[in-house]
Amino acid sequence: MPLLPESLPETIFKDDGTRLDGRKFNELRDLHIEVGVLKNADGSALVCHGKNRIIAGAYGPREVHPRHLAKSDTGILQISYRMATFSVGERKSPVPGRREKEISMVVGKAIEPVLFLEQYPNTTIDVFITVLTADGGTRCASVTAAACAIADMGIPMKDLVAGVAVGKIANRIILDVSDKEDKWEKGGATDMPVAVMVNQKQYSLLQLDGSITVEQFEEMLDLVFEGGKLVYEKQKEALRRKYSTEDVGR
Amino acid sequence: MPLLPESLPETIFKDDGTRLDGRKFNELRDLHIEVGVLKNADGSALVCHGKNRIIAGAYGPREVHPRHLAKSDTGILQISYRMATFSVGERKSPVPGRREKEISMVVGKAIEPVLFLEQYPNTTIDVFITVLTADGGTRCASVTAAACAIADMGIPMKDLVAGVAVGKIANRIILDVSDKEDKWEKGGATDMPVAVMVNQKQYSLLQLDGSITVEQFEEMLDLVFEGGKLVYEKQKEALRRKYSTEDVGR
Amino acid sequence: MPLLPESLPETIFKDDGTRLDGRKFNELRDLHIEVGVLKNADGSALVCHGKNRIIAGAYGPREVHPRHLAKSDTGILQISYRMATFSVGERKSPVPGRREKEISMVVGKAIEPVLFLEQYPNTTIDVFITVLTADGGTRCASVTAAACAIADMGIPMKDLVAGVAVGKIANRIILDVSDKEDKWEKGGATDMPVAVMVNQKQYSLLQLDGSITVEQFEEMLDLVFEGGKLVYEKQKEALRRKYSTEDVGR
Amino acid sequence: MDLSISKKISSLERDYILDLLEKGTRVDGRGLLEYREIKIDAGHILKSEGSARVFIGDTEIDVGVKYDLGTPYPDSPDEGVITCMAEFVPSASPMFESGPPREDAIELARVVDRGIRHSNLIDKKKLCVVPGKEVFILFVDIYYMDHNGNGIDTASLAAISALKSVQLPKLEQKVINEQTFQAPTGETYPLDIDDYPVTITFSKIDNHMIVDPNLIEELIAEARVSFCLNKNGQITSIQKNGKGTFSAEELVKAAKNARDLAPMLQQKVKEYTRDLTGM
Amino acid sequence: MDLSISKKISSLERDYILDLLEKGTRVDGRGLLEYREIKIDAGHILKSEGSARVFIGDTEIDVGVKYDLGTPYPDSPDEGVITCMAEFVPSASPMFESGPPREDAIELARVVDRGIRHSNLIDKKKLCVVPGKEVFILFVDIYYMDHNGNGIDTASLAAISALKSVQLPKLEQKVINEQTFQAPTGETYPLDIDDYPVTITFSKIDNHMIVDPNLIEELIAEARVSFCLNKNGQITSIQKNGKGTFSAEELVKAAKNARDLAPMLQQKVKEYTRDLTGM
Amino acid sequence: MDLSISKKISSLERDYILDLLEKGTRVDGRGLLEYREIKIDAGHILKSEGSARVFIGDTEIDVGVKYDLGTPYPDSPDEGVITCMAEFVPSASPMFESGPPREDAIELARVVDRGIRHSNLIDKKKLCVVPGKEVFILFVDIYYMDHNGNGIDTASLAAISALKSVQLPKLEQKVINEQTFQAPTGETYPLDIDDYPVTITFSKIDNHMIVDPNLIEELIAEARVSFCLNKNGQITSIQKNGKGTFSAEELVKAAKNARDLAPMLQQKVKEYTRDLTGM
Repeated sequence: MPLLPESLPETIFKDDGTRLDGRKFNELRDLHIEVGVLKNADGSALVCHGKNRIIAGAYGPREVHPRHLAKSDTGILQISYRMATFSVGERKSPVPGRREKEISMVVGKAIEPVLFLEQYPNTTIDVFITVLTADGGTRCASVTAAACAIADMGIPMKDLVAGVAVGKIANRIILDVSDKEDKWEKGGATDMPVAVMVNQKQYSLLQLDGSITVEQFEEMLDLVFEGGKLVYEKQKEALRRKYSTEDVGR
Repeated sequence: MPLLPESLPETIFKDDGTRLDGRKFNELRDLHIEVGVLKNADGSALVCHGKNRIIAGAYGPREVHPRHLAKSDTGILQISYRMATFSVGERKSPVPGRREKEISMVVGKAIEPVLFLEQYPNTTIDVFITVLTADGGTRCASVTAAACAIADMGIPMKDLVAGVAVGKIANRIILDVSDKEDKWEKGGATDMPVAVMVNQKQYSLLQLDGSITVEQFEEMLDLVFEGGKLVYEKQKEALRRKYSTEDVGR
Repeated sequence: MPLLPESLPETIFKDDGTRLDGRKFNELRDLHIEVGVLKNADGSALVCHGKNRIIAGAYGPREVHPRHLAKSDTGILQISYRMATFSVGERKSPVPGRREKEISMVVGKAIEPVLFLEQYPNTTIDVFITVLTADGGTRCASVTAAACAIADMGIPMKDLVAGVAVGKIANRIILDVSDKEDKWEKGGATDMPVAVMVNQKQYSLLQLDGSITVEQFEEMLDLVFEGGKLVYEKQKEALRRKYSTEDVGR
Repeated sequence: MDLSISKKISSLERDYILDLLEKGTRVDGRGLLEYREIKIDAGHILKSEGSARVFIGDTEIDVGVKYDLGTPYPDSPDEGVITCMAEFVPSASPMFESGPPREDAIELARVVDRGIRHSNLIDKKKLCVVPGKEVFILFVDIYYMDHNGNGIDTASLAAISALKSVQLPKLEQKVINEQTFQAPTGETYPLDIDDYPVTITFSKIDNHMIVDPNLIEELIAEARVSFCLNKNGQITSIQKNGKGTFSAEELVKAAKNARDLAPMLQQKVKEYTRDLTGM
Repeated sequence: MDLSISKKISSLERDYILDLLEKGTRVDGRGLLEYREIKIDAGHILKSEGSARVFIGDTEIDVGVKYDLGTPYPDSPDEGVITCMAEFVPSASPMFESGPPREDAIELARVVDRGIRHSNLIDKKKLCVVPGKEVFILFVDIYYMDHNGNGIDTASLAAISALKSVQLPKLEQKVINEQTFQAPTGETYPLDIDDYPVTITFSKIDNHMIVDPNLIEELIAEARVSFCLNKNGQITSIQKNGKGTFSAEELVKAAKNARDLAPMLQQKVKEYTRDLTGM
Repeated sequence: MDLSISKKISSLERDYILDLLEKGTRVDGRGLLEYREIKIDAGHILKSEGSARVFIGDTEIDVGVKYDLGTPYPDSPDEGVITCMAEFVPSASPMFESGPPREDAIELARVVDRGIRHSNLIDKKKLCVVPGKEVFILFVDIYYMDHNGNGIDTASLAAISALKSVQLPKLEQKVINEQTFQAPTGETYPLDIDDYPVTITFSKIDNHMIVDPNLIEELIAEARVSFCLNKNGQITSIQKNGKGTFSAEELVKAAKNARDLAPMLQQKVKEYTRDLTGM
């Protein structure tokens, strides 16, 4: 006998225009970042973004396994995104799914542009992301976590990368859509996760599902860039807390 | 709730002795062959045999992947037979099944005797067969297609190989059994697919399921050889259309 | 519709204190061992212990496949424990299960201490165990079989290894628990399989499930060592029958 | 777009392409925002409920649609399900020596899937057989047959064309030997698609944004971004890929160009007929 | 017969075998159409419903038959199902270093399966438990224990012997704690097999056709062809394998020889008793 | 404990450790039977029904408990099922370059599973939803996050702590659109665990038996043996591992030491509160 699915709230905005969790349209959920959380990893980060709880551990540059993946002209970046079985409402199978492989790829593509991989031929940088609790926007939070874990390794980077999403729910454009907000339109919501290189003003990840006009697309790009800046500040802060230097990520 | 299986016709031969589709006992279904249908492949062929629609693409002789399969004293022939998910009545799983592996092997064994593989040590000839529509006799039609795709590569061959089947349905021996004829006896039909090297008068593939006497076996071998000649003529014609030369396949 | 599970006997000990199959608390089930039962293997053994029927075939020391498993400073021991599909009540899937992998590992750990693997760098000793009929205690019988198959290869060993179990059923401590005895308490039975190096007085395998006091643990270790001696005698006898020498296994 | 599988492209070849792009043209004489010839053939897969094969230049993709019967999701008891799968046929390219790229196939299927799913293209209630009990599951299976650049736009056209050609059987329940079957009545019905969402992909080479790359252009591109647009010119999905990045300005300009190009592609789907080869 | 797994066979060894074949004899003194000693033992697998182990010379194959309960196919609601699986046990040969050959195991299972399936050996209605609801699925699982040539003929004999020894439980429905079970009544019944289809395989070495090759003969053979024959001498299945080819004349002659040899093998199955080793 | 994945440990390092053990102490000043600092945090995984993370020294293990609904086993129609799974997260160690060790993960899960299963810790009748029809299946999933020695004892503490924190939803049947669902009433209930079985593992280095090895000690140990004890000091499971062996005397002594150490560990589980980091 199947379990009854959760019911949805009737409205998604309060009378005062704020969101269910009290945020304004341009506010992030609570975001806490900590680096150096794993003893063994060369770099690591814990990202608590809303109820998302994500740990990233980074190793390298080191020898590639299996060896035939190594490239003589450049280093490679390998991202493994995995959701813990207990990270979602219904237990996830421990077998890596299609979605996990896709997000691993997407996060890798988002991070790669800020690395100088060509300086590490025949090696790999491995980032292992474990989602302990998922609450909407794990791919963005994973980008944020992976970038911090790599920065925590101490290798040079062109920029940090900030993951953040913008959405259109009930015809309003809002920053950092939560799981509840996303589900509210029963698949009708528009969601646009991006990865922003804040200093370079470049997008290394961009996806969208929903339905918008070209003009709304412009508006959403503006808002999500502001969101990227907020995430970036938290990233810098976390690295600064550990290293007490000002110019991290430049 | 399962779907109701198709019902079968009451008789399998018409009053005038011809078959359901109007053929005489020694006639092939419509057979159309075209070579050079893929831009990227080194050789390719489309075989439309009855409703079967099969594309074969051939590459090589080229480096072997994975390398440990390479042999220092000879080239190898690797056949991959795959059925598209939409090639059969009920959707086929995209995962390669036991039957696909078996037919890959069988087709390889049928083609190998006409190649001079020992002249290409450390290399492979790869033939990828994709069944887009299946209508009975795909293993024979695949032999026909693979032989043409390899011939289209322009490498020397001892002979062409023609795939064709003979059967015994309702106690009559008939050439090139169609899917409908095969199903008519509910698994009681006798089917004998072969691959014929017409000029060498040799069989490189021979299978049989059913029930026949040794004498009937002799009779079926005679009829199927005539069928092989008909297929061979179509193969030569297709290669001639592309190359306008007479002596293909010798 | 599921099959009705077998029902269990009401008592597990007879009025005279003996067990269902007539054994005393310190007796083994019938144990028959034969070595050299496979023509191709370098060493082999058949162990019929109770209704267990187990064949082990050993090869080596030989080249390692795949090569990356080879170690330049020592040989390796690879055990494969597999249950035939028809070895148990309900047909076992032919796909190797988690339990088969675990027992492979356990048997390997039980045997390794008696080998001089460091004398065979870059090589492997492979032991393939096939359970044809399983009747409780297959891991112990497999240790017995694997040790005999290796001894049959003729390589030096520090000691033989004897597999045997002791249990606590209905609060009595008994040797060599049978499948029926084990099931009698519906998972409440205590079972302790061990592997004994009889001459060295060492345990290379020890597991326990159930519930015992530290004092009972001492008592069980005593009894199971006596059982190990009985198994050891049968092993020596089997090897002697083939080789007619006295000092096998020392 | 995994460059690890790319043929080595000489820097000469690369420079030549860049030179031409600077001048606003391409190796085959096309403009930067110009497609190669597009051919659509439908209904050629006889055992499928719908099918199409689409050529854009030398690229060929075949799509077949099959159904299965299944149980609806509890929260949409009268709606069927549509699912996309993609296979890169190993004969499609000499680069697939060590096996076709799994990641690319997964991505291709997802981009096409999103295009179909988020355009509200299909009334999923048309896929209901018995409300709450039995619905059609439609499998849109994409076979990349000849790999010569721009698989995404080609697959997107092929999928929508195949869906347009779909004829589903009408079913009725029959009881035979105490067993209940779904029996086809012999009649069929189409999906009544009235939108033709298409995907336009922009490839970035240096600072040039082009559409419909041929294979070499695709291999040297740093990044690409795909927009799926419906008949109203609305964006229903976006997917960025590749190691390069885009600025906001580049993205907005690409979106506008996509809006301009979409009607041409949509027209191709509207007007196709079954006449390509007669085979 | 995948020669890639073969041990290197010296040309000396090969020439010696060919020399003998020219003279009409073989390394172990047998004639070209003569089998090695055949031993059949049945019922030795105590947890199976039927079992046999067959030795032909040094080759050993064990077969066990198990059942499961399942739903019948809609078009044969009162018939059970039989299915064959083969495993090459890795201890069976030093050639299996890098794993036993999957392809050969699949082929072995299929050849045996065909022999059983097309001979109408078993009345599948005997496998029906509740018409339209529940039938026995019989698993005939073949374990190649010692690999010394002619696995196909050995497996075929072992499968038919195991099926002959099968005792299926009579079942009745019982309701316990509101749950319905199939409960064994304690009685059993056999499959009443009244045919013993056997497989005779011919191996072609140079231009010689021999039966029952030992391992070295098997490894140097260019091709082989297996005929399965029933008690009336009718051919119920044929399977050709190997890189070599056959002429029509060779095939017809082999078929006739198979018809001559079948009664001897069938007699072995008819007369086996359980007495091989007492183990 | 697969030494193949071990970092090369210099003989200097090894000798130093042995020297200290001879003197009755260890690299970090502990006694041979002394644990590192133990910290327990519970309830941190918000989407699980129960969770805990446990640090022993630098070793970290997270456990989450989830449920699914399933059919009970026929022979225990009113009892639910508990099952353990372990993953070694690849970021947990630089030794996991070529993938975390599958065998070790399987063994870890089994040792913890045995500890839970055989201690009669949980009244499985508490996991029944509808007798004979529907029961809770509890998944105790162990994630080895930071790999610094003594995973077994840590995992065992984490599993029992997570189970202690479990709150299961009360369910009632609801019919919506003719479909029956299990609907949470909003209320929850705990498992009422009244035993805290813990695992104490002894590692043998040379002839010394120590508890709670750090990573290097673990890597040079020849063998280990784990005892799981319940609140009455009874042994409920034993597991020996490693290439080394034990004498009967060593085993009995270890068992006695385990009985002495168990109350300290059990106390840790009894007294934990949620206050570790506030995150």
